[in-house]
Amino acid sequence: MSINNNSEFKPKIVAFCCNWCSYAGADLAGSSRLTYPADVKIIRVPCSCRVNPMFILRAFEKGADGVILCGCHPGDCHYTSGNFYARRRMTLLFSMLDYIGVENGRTRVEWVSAAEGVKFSATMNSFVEKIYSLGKNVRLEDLRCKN
Amino acid sequence: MKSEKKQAEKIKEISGVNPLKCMKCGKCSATCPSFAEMDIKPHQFVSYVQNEEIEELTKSVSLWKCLSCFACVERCPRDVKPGKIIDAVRQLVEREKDGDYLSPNEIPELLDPEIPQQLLVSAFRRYRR
Amino acid sequence: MQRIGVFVCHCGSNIAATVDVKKVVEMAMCEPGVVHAEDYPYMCSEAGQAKIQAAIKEKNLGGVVVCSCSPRMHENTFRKAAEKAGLNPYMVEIANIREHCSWIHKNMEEATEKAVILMKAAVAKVNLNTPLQAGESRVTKRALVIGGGIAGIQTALDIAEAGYPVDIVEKTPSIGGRMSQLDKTFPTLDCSACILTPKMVEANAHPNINIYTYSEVEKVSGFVGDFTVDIRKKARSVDMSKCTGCGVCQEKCPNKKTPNEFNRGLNNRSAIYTPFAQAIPNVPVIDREHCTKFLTGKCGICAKVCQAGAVDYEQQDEIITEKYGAIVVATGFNMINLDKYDEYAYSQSKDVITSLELERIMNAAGPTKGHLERLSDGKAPKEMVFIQCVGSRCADKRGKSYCSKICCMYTAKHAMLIRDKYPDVNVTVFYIDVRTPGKNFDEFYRRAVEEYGVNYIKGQVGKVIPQPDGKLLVQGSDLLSNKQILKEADMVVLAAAIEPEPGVRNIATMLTASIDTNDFLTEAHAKLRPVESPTAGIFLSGVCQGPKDIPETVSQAGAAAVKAIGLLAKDKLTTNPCTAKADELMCNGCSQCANVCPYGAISYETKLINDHGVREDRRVAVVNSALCQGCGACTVTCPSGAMDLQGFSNRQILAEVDAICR
Amino acid sequence: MKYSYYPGCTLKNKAQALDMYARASASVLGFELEEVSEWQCCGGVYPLGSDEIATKLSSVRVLNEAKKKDQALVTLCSACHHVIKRVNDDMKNVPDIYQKANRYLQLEEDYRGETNVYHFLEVLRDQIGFDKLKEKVVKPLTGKKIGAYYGCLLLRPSSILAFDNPENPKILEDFIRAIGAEPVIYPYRNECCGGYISLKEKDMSKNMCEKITQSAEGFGADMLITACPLCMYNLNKTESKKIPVYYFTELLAEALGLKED
Repeated sequence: MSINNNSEFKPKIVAFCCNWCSYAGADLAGSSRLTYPADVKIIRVPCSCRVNPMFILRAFEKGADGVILCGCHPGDCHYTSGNFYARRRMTLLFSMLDYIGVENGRTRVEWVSAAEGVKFSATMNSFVEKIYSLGKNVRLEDLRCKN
Repeated sequence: MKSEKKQAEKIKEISGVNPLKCMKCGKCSATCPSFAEMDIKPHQFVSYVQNEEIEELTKSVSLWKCLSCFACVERCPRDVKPGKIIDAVRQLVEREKDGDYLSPNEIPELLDPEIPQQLLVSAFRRYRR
Repeated sequence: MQRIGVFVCHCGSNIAATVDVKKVVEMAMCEPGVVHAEDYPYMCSEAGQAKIQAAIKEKNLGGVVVCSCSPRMHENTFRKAAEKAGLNPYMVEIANIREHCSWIHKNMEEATEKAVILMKAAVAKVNLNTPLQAGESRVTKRALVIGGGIAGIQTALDIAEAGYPVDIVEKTPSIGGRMSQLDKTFPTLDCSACILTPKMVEANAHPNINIYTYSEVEKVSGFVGDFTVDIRKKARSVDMSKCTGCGVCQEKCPNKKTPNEFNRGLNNRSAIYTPFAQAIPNVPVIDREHCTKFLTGKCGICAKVCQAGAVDYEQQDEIITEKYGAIVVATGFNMINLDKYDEYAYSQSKDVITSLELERIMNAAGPTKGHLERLSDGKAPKEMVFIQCVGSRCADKRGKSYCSKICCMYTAKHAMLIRDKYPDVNVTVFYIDVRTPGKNFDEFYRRAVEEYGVNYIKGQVGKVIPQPDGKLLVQGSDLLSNKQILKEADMVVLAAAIEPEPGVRNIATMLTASIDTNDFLTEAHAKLRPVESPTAGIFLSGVCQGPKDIPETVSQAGAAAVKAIGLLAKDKLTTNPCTAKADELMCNGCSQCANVCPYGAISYETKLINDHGVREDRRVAVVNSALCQGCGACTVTCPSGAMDLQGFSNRQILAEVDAICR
Repeated sequence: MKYSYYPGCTLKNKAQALDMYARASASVLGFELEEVSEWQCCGGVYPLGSDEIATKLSSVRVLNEAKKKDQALVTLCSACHHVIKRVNDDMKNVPDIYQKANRYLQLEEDYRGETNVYHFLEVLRDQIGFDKLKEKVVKPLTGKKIGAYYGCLLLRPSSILAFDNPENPKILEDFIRAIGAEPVIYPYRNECCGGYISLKEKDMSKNMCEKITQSAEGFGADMLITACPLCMYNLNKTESKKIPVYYFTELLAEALGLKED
């Protein structure tokens, strides 16, 4: 039963991408036909600094198995410094999540520029692979949300 | 070869110097009052450690010519502190067996009536483990 | 709940080949709020847009989701279409099922499933969309240029030529800046005054340019398109409308003991003075700190000798308040103070000088009338040593971390000029690296070596040792021969690092323009927006942004002008409606949002708040939507959750998260 | 005002003049130097290695003695000053060193660099004031042209010693003016005399001191003053030397009228 379940494991992965670099990088991955698993769903935000830790907690609560945040490379932020804020906030959040049992591998911050379609796809592939190896996340999931 | 790598690491650790900070301007050698007496010059010490060529450094007479006057430390624009590297290599040598540069037996003939105690104390600290 | 329409695009076969569009339509109809769903081969075509518009009208749609290509491609197209049909354009959301789905997945079932989820997320978001109105703000068609050096002059001229009025504010008594202090310019060796003076005259004569010299910016308020600036016109003590510039007052002034700033203090000037002969305006100022009349009340000679009756001891500072649409910062640079570099004996020997002092010595109008001589004894030097990188490229606390960029070239220039004019003088240059990127620059440096015989030695100098006989002993490294050399010199010239004019920090604060750790103004984007400050409406010209030579400064000055003109050419500015907004009831006025805002868009007001019947004055955050660029940094920082971003609100993003994880 | 005072080995022996005149001058200037009990030699050179702990302990003991009395610690010999000030900085700012040193020493309360370390000259400048000193001068050394010899130990590294501008110091020059003489500024005043090298490489330090004394004489100095017994020894070894070298405390005592001759 459990083996069977595992083979059918389809992770839910949320990717927050900043509008100016990473979302465009994802577009480039698309127009370059660079594949990555369909488990990844992208949410567009204006800047990585728009991502409230609350969004990530909510994703895990609703059953996400991994959350990745992509922004412009340090120094390249469209808003000059947003990704620095994001980096600091996520460092804190991820260590807190790790502490309560959501392994570090389930969360990630990556810098992907608008020109890095290859990197976007490679990043997503490696992230999804990691999530598969970690299996289903049950730590924060709110069972009442299950339907 | 491998031990030279280890020695280089040890030198960096003892001295607290990161040779990668050097921009190779030569100000240390330009400022060194013992330059003429040295076979390997202060700026070269930085490069030797960076290239992990420690064997030659340990044989260098420069170790015993450096005054630790900190002129190179003070004036280095990159905060590399070459004098500390020379001192670290000196310590590396002295910590080995027979590494001392001064033996108590040679003291009597070096003495003169005016010598301040400070000189003997300092020399012992510098030249011997 | 909105009445939502979902439109699924085939994009020919780009989407339809991997995504079952019919299935997406079918699933859309099951979503709460969706009252209409259809698919079409090319949604972006005229016919496709017509379908959306028709549905909006017929089904009275309140929200639209288009499942198609990336919003970076056609979001605007669909927004405009919706607007034409009477729907607020910000009620349209795009589900990117091409770049993020059909193009990267091969399995139809998998791709369709993902497309459905993306559609659901977009529907969930649009359900919470609110109509947004792009704001408008007016543009005052006048520009302010702070700084009257070559950067400021060029920017002002370019803006004025485009037909807009420009004011230049210069803190010294004349425009001209550092360039006016230079003798010759590289790489062509033309005289600096010969090429600068015509520009100064042109700026002065231009009907669209108004120059405030001996003036400083005192206060700045407002925002892009609508700045209000107070300018302090310091009392000149000379009536500009009466003065004829005859110069008699300066000649007769008995107090000639003030260090001459223009000549870097190498000689003295009178208390009433114009900084240099070609000064613009050619009207002297009285330096009240050094004037006998102002210090003791006795004297008054300048007023007596002035035939025009222009000298006015009673003149007061004047504050001018003016409105501007755009502000260009062109505050320039200074040389660093060499107090911490006394190993080069700068403060101990008069014959150790900086390069800028050498410029003045070489200049015919300088303290030595252009004769190269030692300042200690007036003798002609035979050996000159140049030391590069004094205070540049330093990791320690004494100097600057950056390369000052201009020193390699001006040193080659100095060396060449000296060897040309005084062939019996030997010139030695101690260098770490010679950096000459620039058109004809390396050729220029090579000429100094190959044709003029300048001796370049790779290695830094450790100490300059003054000798009792007045000579200087230069103790330096020659790294290529691995020697320590002692060179006797008559003069030593230090290529001191340059740093932003110290007043720039104050100006940046007034403008809420960001500066870096070296006090250079920060660009909006290092590569793509190099002449704009992140603060809208503020532009950067010249060395205030980073070290530059004259050609680069002039190009950047022109670029800054174009950006300013682009702004001034608009009658109104439409503002991005996706801006932050504070909930006054929740805000506790803690200022954390203002601290993270890169644009200075958040301020605080004390407002009468009606909190569920309790009426009280509270300090609350107010976002200036003309300045806010919508990054959202403040929304996450806000501890009380009062700050939200319109168009990307917390609830909208959470709805997307929920839809994806469902 | 009472200070803890660390004389160091040489001042008890070859450099008694430096010590004696300092104590006498201090009492006239209104402060007292209270010798730390049972002090040990500082070692003469600061152990640079980051892993050197034991060689720093004698300095920590002295510093801790001053701390227990709640006094600042005054030193006179340049070498002692250099070593103790730097060790104090380590005890304040280098965790590895202060942790290990405290573990060795097992003091009642950990020592964490609380003591302020002053050179005698710093006391004159910052606590007494050269203006005040000038007022107390009864026999000004008018007409004497004096070259200050700093050497290396007092000034460098400036980031830690924070004694004066390392390339253009003026504390000794101000001192010279305060006792009524005229300072002579010459470029070698902050160059090394050779230090301990004179034990084995006598020619090296001779050459260096030759440059120093010649430069000072060239710029018109009648005499040199120093704060360091080793500098004094080395400067006196030069062959061509005509210029006399004094401890600065000797001239201070003379100006204050404490020297009988």
